[in-house]
Amino acid sequence: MSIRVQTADFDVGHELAEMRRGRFEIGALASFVGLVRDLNDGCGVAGMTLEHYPGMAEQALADIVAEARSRWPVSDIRVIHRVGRLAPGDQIVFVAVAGAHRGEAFAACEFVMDWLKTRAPFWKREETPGGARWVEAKSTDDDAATRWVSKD
Amino acid sequence: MSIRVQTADFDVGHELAEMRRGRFEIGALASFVGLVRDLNDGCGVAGMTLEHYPGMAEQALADIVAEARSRWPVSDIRVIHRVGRLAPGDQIVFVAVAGAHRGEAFAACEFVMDWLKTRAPFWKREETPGGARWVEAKSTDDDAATRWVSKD
Amino acid sequence: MRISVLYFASLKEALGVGGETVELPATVATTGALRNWLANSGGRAALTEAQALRCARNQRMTGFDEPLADGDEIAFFPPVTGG
Amino acid sequence: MRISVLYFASLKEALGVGGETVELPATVATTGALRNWLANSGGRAALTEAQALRCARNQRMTGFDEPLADGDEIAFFPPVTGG
Repeated sequence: MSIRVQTADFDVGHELAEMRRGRFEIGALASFVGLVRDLNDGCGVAGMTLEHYPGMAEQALADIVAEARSRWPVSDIRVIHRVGRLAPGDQIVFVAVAGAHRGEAFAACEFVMDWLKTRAPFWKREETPGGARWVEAKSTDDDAATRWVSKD
Repeated sequence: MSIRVQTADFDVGHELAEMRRGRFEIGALASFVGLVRDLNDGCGVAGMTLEHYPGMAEQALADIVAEARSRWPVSDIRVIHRVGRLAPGDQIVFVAVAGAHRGEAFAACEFVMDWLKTRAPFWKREETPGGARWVEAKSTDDDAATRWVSKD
Repeated sequence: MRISVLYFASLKEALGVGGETVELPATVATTGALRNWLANSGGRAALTEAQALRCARNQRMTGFDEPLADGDEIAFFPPVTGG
Repeated sequence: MRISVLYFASLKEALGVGGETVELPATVATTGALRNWLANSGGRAALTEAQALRCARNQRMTGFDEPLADGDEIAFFPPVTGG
């Protein structure tokens, strides 16, 4: 397991290579990268600043990863979330799951992203032509997160 | 779109970087890598050889990618499938989907993998302590592929 | 009872402060009561004006009926938007 | 009618050949009829012995009731196991 909150960028190829190195029981590696888009809610975005709650952010990610491991028999999960100022095209978040089989790896990866979106204390402030604005939470993210609850 | 069938290994980080370079409308990049395990159906695996139907393999992958694009509004899809002899830990297959939003990227990526498993003409021959054996198709793969049909 | 209170994102901006340490009267015994007390007695009106406010106790999400204990770190913030 | 036939994987191994070009009588008009004709007249018994055989016409998966046309490339193979 590896959970990191950092300002620095990350190298997806390097992370995935580390996860599978010498681990011959891994048959599936599902991963996700979230990127800064130059358009959001119909408005141009010149950049954004990611604020977080130090300590709780890492704790929340660890809790989500632990929950994923209790639901699916996967070998390893990595999460990286960046904070600070980011420009369009920049990487924001990385979630990767290694496991024996693809169904579990895909499910655990999507689960971690969905819960991260609604449970990990990060906030985006976008720079738009009309000035800076805090991004509003989306009901579609709540719906995506709720899917996994109703499966209990 | 990019579909490749090749003996050479691939660099996931490089592929993902190419997919997102200069594409500021991409907010989500979901990807999958399938790897050779050293154990399958309870038997040690020293290596395997991937056979394919040249021409049809590429055509089948192109058809699956086209079907994914008709179902989800994604920006780009890449598929790489290796053929020839592979050792435990080696990368076999890569599927990546770039899109504006994560739900579509995840769904399209998993869909391509599920259909590839049951519709693309590749066959694995494993080297086990008891000799070489052709891998048998799994009913779980049929089930995974059928999920997407019943959604029509 | 001494409580460390933290504010984040748009709430921090509205309040103009990232946090404070408060000494609570015994009548303020839950996260929800703390919120109301800060808004009414502490001049932090944004805490009750904000829609869909979230709350964490000692760095874990919780509701507004959560009991408080001396030394707790309580955070208030808008719905999260990371990822 | 001249048909190019291909075999793959365990079927190719069982037959000992990767493919052949055959000249069909007019009575052999579908992929399924071709399979039976090859097994009975062509000495390719593995084609009817194999369980769960798959078939492609001109590089696209099809069933065993698919009509044949002169110049077709027909492939027979076991269920695929890539990925």
